[in-house]
Amino acid sequence: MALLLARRLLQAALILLGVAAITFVLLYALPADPAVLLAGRNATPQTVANIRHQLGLDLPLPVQFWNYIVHLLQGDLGRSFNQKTAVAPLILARLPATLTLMAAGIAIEVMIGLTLGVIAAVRRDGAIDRLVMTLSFVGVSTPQFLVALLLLYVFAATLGWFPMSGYGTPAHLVLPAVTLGILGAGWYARIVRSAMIDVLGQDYVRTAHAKGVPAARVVLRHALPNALLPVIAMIGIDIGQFMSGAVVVEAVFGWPGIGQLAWQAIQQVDIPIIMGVTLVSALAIVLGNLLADLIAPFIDPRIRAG
Amino acid sequence: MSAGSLLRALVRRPVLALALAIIAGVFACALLAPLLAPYAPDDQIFDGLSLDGAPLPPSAQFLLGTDTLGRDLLSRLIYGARTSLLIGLVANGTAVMIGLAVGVIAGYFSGLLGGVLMRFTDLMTAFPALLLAIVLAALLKPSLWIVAMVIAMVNWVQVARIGYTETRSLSERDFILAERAMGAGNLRILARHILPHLVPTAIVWGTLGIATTVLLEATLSFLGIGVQPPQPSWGNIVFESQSYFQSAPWLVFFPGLAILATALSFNLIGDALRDLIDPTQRGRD
Amino acid sequence: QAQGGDIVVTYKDDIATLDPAIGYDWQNWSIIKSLFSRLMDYTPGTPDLVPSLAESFTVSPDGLTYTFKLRKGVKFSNGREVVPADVKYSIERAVDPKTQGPGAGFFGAIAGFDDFSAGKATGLSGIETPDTETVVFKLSRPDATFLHVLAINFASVVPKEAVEAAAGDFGKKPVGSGTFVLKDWVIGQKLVFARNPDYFVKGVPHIDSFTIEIGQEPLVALLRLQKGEVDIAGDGIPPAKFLEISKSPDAKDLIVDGQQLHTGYVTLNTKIKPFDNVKVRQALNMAINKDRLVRIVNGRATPANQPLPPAMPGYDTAYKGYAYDVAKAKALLKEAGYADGFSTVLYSTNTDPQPRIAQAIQQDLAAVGVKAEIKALAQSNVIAAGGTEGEAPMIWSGGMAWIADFPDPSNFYGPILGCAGAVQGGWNWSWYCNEDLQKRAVAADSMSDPAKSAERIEAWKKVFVDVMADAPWIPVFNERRVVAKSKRMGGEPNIYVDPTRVINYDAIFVKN
Amino acid sequence: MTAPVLSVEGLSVDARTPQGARRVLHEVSFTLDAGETLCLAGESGSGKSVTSLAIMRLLAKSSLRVAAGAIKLGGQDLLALPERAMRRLRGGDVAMIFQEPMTSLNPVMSIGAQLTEAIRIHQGAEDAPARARDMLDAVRITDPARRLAQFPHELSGGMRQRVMIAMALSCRPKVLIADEPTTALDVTVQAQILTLMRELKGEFGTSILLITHDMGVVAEMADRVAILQGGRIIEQAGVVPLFAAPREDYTRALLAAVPRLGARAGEDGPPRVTMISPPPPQPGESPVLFVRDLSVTYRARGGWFGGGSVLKAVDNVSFELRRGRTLGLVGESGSGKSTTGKAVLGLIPFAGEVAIDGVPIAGLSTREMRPVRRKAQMIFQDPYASLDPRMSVAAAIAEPLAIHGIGTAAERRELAAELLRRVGLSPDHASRYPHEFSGGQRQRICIARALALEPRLIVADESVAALDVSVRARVLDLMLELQETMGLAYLFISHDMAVIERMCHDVAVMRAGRIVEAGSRRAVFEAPTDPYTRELMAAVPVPDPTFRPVAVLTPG
Ligand SMILES: Nc1ncnc2c1ncn2[C@@H]1O[C@H](COP(=O)(O)OP(=O)(O)OP(=O)(O)O)[C@@H](O)[C@H]1O
Ligand SMILES: Nc1ncnc2c1ncn2[C@@H]1O[C@H](COP(=O)(O)OP(=O)(O)OP(=O)(O)O)[C@@H](O)[C@H]1O
Ligand SMILES: [Mg+2]
Ligand SMILES: [Mg+2]
Ligand code: NI
Repeated sequence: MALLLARRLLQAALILLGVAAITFVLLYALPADPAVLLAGRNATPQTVANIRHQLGLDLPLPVQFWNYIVHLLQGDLGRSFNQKTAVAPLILARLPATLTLMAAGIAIEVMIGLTLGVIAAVRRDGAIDRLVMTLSFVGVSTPQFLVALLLLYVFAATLGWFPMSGYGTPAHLVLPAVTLGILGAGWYARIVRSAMIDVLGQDYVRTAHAKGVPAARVVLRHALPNALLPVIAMIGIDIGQFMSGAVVVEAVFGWPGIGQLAWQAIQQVDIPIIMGVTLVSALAIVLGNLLADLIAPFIDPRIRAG
Repeated sequence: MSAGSLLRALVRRPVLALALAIIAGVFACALLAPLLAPYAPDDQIFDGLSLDGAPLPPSAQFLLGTDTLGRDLLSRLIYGARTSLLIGLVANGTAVMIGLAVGVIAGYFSGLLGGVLMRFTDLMTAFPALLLAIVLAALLKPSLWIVAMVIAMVNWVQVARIGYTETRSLSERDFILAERAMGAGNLRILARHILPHLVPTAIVWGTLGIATTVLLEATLSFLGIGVQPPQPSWGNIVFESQSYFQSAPWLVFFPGLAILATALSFNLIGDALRDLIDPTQRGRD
Repeated sequence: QAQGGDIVVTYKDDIATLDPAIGYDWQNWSIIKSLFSRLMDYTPGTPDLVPSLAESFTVSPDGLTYTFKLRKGVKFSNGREVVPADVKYSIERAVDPKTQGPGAGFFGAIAGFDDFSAGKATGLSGIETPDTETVVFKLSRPDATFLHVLAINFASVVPKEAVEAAAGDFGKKPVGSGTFVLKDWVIGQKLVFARNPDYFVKGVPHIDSFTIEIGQEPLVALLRLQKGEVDIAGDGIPPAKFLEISKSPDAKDLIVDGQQLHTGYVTLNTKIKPFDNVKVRQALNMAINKDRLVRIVNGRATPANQPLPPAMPGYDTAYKGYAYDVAKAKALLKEAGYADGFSTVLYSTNTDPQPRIAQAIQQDLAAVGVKAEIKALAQSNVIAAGGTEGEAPMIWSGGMAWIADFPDPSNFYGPILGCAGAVQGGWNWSWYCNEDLQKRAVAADSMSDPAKSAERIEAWKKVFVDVMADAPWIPVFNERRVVAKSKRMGGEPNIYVDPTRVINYDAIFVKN
Repeated sequence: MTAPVLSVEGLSVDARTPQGARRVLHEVSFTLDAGETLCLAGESGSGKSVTSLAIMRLLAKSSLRVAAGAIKLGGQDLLALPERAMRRLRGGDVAMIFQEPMTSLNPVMSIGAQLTEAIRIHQGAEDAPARARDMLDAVRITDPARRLAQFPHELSGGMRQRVMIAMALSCRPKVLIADEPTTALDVTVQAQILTLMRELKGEFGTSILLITHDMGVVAEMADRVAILQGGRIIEQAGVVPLFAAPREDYTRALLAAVPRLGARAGEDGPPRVTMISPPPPQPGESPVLFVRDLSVTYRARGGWFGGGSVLKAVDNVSFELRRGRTLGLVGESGSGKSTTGKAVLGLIPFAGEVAIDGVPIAGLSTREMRPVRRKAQMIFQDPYASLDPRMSVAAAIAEPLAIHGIGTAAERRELAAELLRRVGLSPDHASRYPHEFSGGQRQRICIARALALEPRLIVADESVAALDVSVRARVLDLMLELQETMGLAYLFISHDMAVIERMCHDVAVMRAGRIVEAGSRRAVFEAPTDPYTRELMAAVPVPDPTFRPVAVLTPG
């Protein structure tokens, strides 16, 4: 187990390194020159050159990357070109907001998705199943920004049930979390349903029935834990989806998370911030996968042994 | 399963029939846009704006209203179907092709080559997709084809994973072993015995993926890095008008509905296809 | 005017930095103005210079020596008194290459500038502090705009010890002697500013505090403003909401509409065919229907015919520019050998309404046979394209357009129309360089004698009219700035759209 | 005689298909008396499982429906009971054991949890854990206290089936239904489980409805037998009379087809099925297959950086095989039979020496292997899985020819038709697809394919295991015929001793990757020297009810 963990950690580190390398190459191929942007409109070429030198932008790319990695290993994500301050605190300050949003969104999607998925599987091919599956497709087919705008318009602007924008109270959290949750709930409902259908057809479920176990208990105690495995394996992918969704949702609801930060940084070609956010997202995804690997043994003793 | 019985099976479910009708409609719009559209899509009609520059709500003259430049929304949506479908087909086709190629090669040659490919796929999975799309789109000055390629670059990963798993399980099947026992080379096994089995997967992902693609194009446009104006795509129509969702709701509602309906229809059809041609459901009896 | 009140201001984007030597966007511009004080400042709502931290000043007859007497007893918010050395330190800091400040260039006239910025000296030899209340500036050439330069943000006075204590993070921990003090900064969420009780002018500012909330979509901000949750929507009124608000019954209370020192224009790259041909440039100037463009921005602008905005000294009211005339434009194109038009590319930023305006321009160009492909890119990419030789044939400047740093016509020439700006990474996106005009511009800027002020303005007026003869730009319109404020906010429009600082936090007040 | 505990009267079941209802059970009637074991026997698809599931009312609701009939348990009609009441009966009065012990236990619940659950539900007992332990004791599982905390994957197949039995008997049901309880197990384990069931029946006084397709098991276990064919009970009788004098032709055919261990005692080699005389052994001829010190190690897959454990699946195996002869490879599951088969054809990496028709194959590239491949073919266990479902039969048979570039397309088609005829199928079938054939027909197609290149050696890995007994006999005869006419050499892999006895000239017994005993079939079967071989032979059920072994119980 410990060995497995160590190996997975090493893998995670290598993946992060790869992500860093790709982002780095991509970003430095950008047409916009951050030094020009920083120097402003009245700058002399001399100033631009000075700035470029100080940012290390005049060094060969591999050297820049090496420096970047060395600093990264010391927990230093560099300094924002635009905000002239260290990137790490900027991201850290915004991370709680994104994590809160993500936690709430995941809670919503899992709650809705799990419940609907289980119900649909149990009532397979019935009217309820059709309804749930169609709804789940509507969920995954609706553009997130449309959901966001719609919720904003109806529940905040018109009905005034929730604040339109901002951060702090649970009421602020509802609309953005629901926006994020709806998409995921659709996916989860489908995954849970197909996993459940699979499990419900297994021999051990029949065994449980043959023992006279009440139907509800068969579903919840015997089938569900087995169906959770594929759901848990989704965590990593799910976090990736969230990170992407966050860019849109945080923008609409003025949620002070790293999605918003990333979007601003992209507009301003603030490379260190883009790199930082990408890395943090990748880290989240990798950690999510790691988490999935760590949770799985608790649910499935077969993996525990391995 | 013949195409005819497939079609019959699809049509038996009313929701699916509706989905098929919608897709057919969208394709018709795309193909016959010049015939169907009442106006040119980028004609900024002088009467299309109110005197103080506001877009016009739906009326007899402009069935779905006009946009903020006085263009006919219906015409733009009809032409937009072209762009969105084109991106859907091209981007997704490319994604499926790349994904299958990577997945199949990695799954079949499970040694170093496969390992490297799968690690690369892992890496791409860890990459926040939208961020990657945004950076790529910013990097390569957006055009329809670039947007399609960017989406393909982002979407192939999932297909690769599926292709990988399927190839792995196929490679363990006895008939592949039998082929090898007969002396068949890798190329022959790949081309004649693995790829044909992945056709259903490719079809299913081909349809399911179009939905994702249309959505992603819309999202890229929403973030302002999609198809370039004045060429209409559903995504950039919504994008151009998103802030008007209160003052001119039709500008957001109709294209939004088009995206939703199309994505939903493709999803439903892809899902039904999966049920119908899933190889695990076939044969045996 | 009432005193007191806590108000809320919203912005979409983060406040980048509050370091006066670095901050250079229209968001932090007005905040920095209020956090710090400078030797010179403007009467609120006007382009009129007045001494501020300086009690008085004198200019030598040759225009090369400026002597300032500091106000006594002015304190930084850390409690220390402001001394002449702080002024010298602050300006040297703004010029110091290590600071990476974008404003260094403004101080180019101060003696020793070249040595310092090239790293050959450790300070500006042209700034002297002979005693505890005097600062003397020695210039290497006469500079008629020098007093304006001392009023821009980069000349803000900062305490050295606070800069050093912040260890590179002064932008997040600013200490100044302005009207307000930064009380709290929750990254990504809000900044709270409280009045500086020790500010050297009694009764200024009027409000007790203002809170800037970040990450607010302009649209949402506006909805909140209508509900009274927000007092000033910092990003203005998005086009989508403009008509609704301006037609609503309380529009009068919610909207302030003011002139700003701004022109929206299309650059025609004189180094790219066929824009190297002046006839083509003139033809395109006639091809654009500016009235329709104004309508697209819901009438929030007035058509422009020259680079300078009407509120800027030097604006030529007599000049009529190129009138909209499709036939004449076509004729000119034919003369230039483009009877069948040509294809080109029009760049624009990708935030509403800029792509729309670009499309409207595109349609007008199509009417004279010019097929322009639009590239709507992130602002930074457009700027990069503009500053690369031979890259962008046409750029619609909306969203990045020139807003004057200070109200003087010279500010509209050098970087954007002068030869100095026509370089790699420069802002002269027309790559236009007329040596003759360049000489006249330098000459005009050397007339630093206040008595010659009128003559100097006349000289500038002619320069801009002559620029238009070469037609490197299509001036499109002068946008008015429309600010949305809550009903309780009082004050004239010109303190919400102050020509030198956008929102003048020192002057706004809450009605009782 | 007392009233029957369970009686099934006129039970008909319909399957829902896209083409409408299809009857799969036709008025099945039988009774089960107290303390009796009734065997329901019949070939695959005859309706055995459907009958048992109908009794438990566990038919898949979406596809199967009881059309008519009554099922009475102690006078109560189960079909009329509300679901709630039925649930109380399930596991309480009627209990069931399923075929697959590997998948019938919930992998994420501990043995204890699954056992006590049944006890709690039906008896609400506080002492459930103690009773669970007693039950494990009763089914002869060692160290029951520890087992309760273990999970299914930590137990062997035999132990799992014991747990299933414990679970089924924990509430002392009146009726125990066992659907093929030992089919998935090795013969030695099967013998233990059957013995256990017999003993427990006495101990718990349960009536057993035993479902099986193995007439050996029937003979060993049944008091009475009901023969099912195509959803109908065609014959019902006491076990002794049925075996002695079957009334129906079908029953007779079924019994005749069962290979009996010892049937060929005293004879060398397989029976002759053609007039052709075996080719005389040529002294100088090199063996078709020569294997020396063959070892295969598997490496459990572990992440990026290798690692993982190493398993020696085949360990220093040596043998040789000559023209026209058959070498049988027997042994329990996991002993390395299939691995050996694959290794000798160079399908997996191996260490040691292998020569096919005199050509050493170690280290040959795919290209260099090609000529060798023409001489050696393989037939797999599952005839369905070894045919590409997307290839027509003709294409499948012509595939090896196409691979080796032999003949034109037309010639290949012709040859395929010829081969089909040869294995007893009509050439008209050529354009059909594998799923349109029965299991036996598919296996013939596989054989035809293997013959296409006129090989000298065929490795047959459990080639008849998946087939019903009657079909199996026909396929085996076909293989013998081909051997005699073509001089083929077979490496015949099977765990079924009776089949091995019928087919082979020589036998090698494998255990844990090693050959523990080898020699002529006659020597090994009639005078086994290795204790494991002896155990293997003793465990084979004898299809003769008058000869019931007195099993020596070996605790699991
Ligand atoms: N769920 C089902 N839906 C439709 N048909 C079914 C279903 N289950 C079984 N059948 C059909 O009912 C018939 C009897 O099947 P059953 O499973 O009872 O056979 P069996 O005698 O148990 O065979 P085996 O020895 O292979 O287990 C077969 O023709 C089978 O195809
Ligand atoms: N691909 C593989 N990777 C790792 N281990 C394997 C692999 N294939 C087989 N094994 C292991 O090798 C051993 C021998 O397996 P093999 O399949 O040869 O047994 P067998 O005698 O054919 O058994 P059965 O009668 O069940 O078919 C077993 O322990 C098995 O688990
Ligand atoms: Mg069965
Ligand atoms: Mg095997
Ligand atoms: Ni360093």
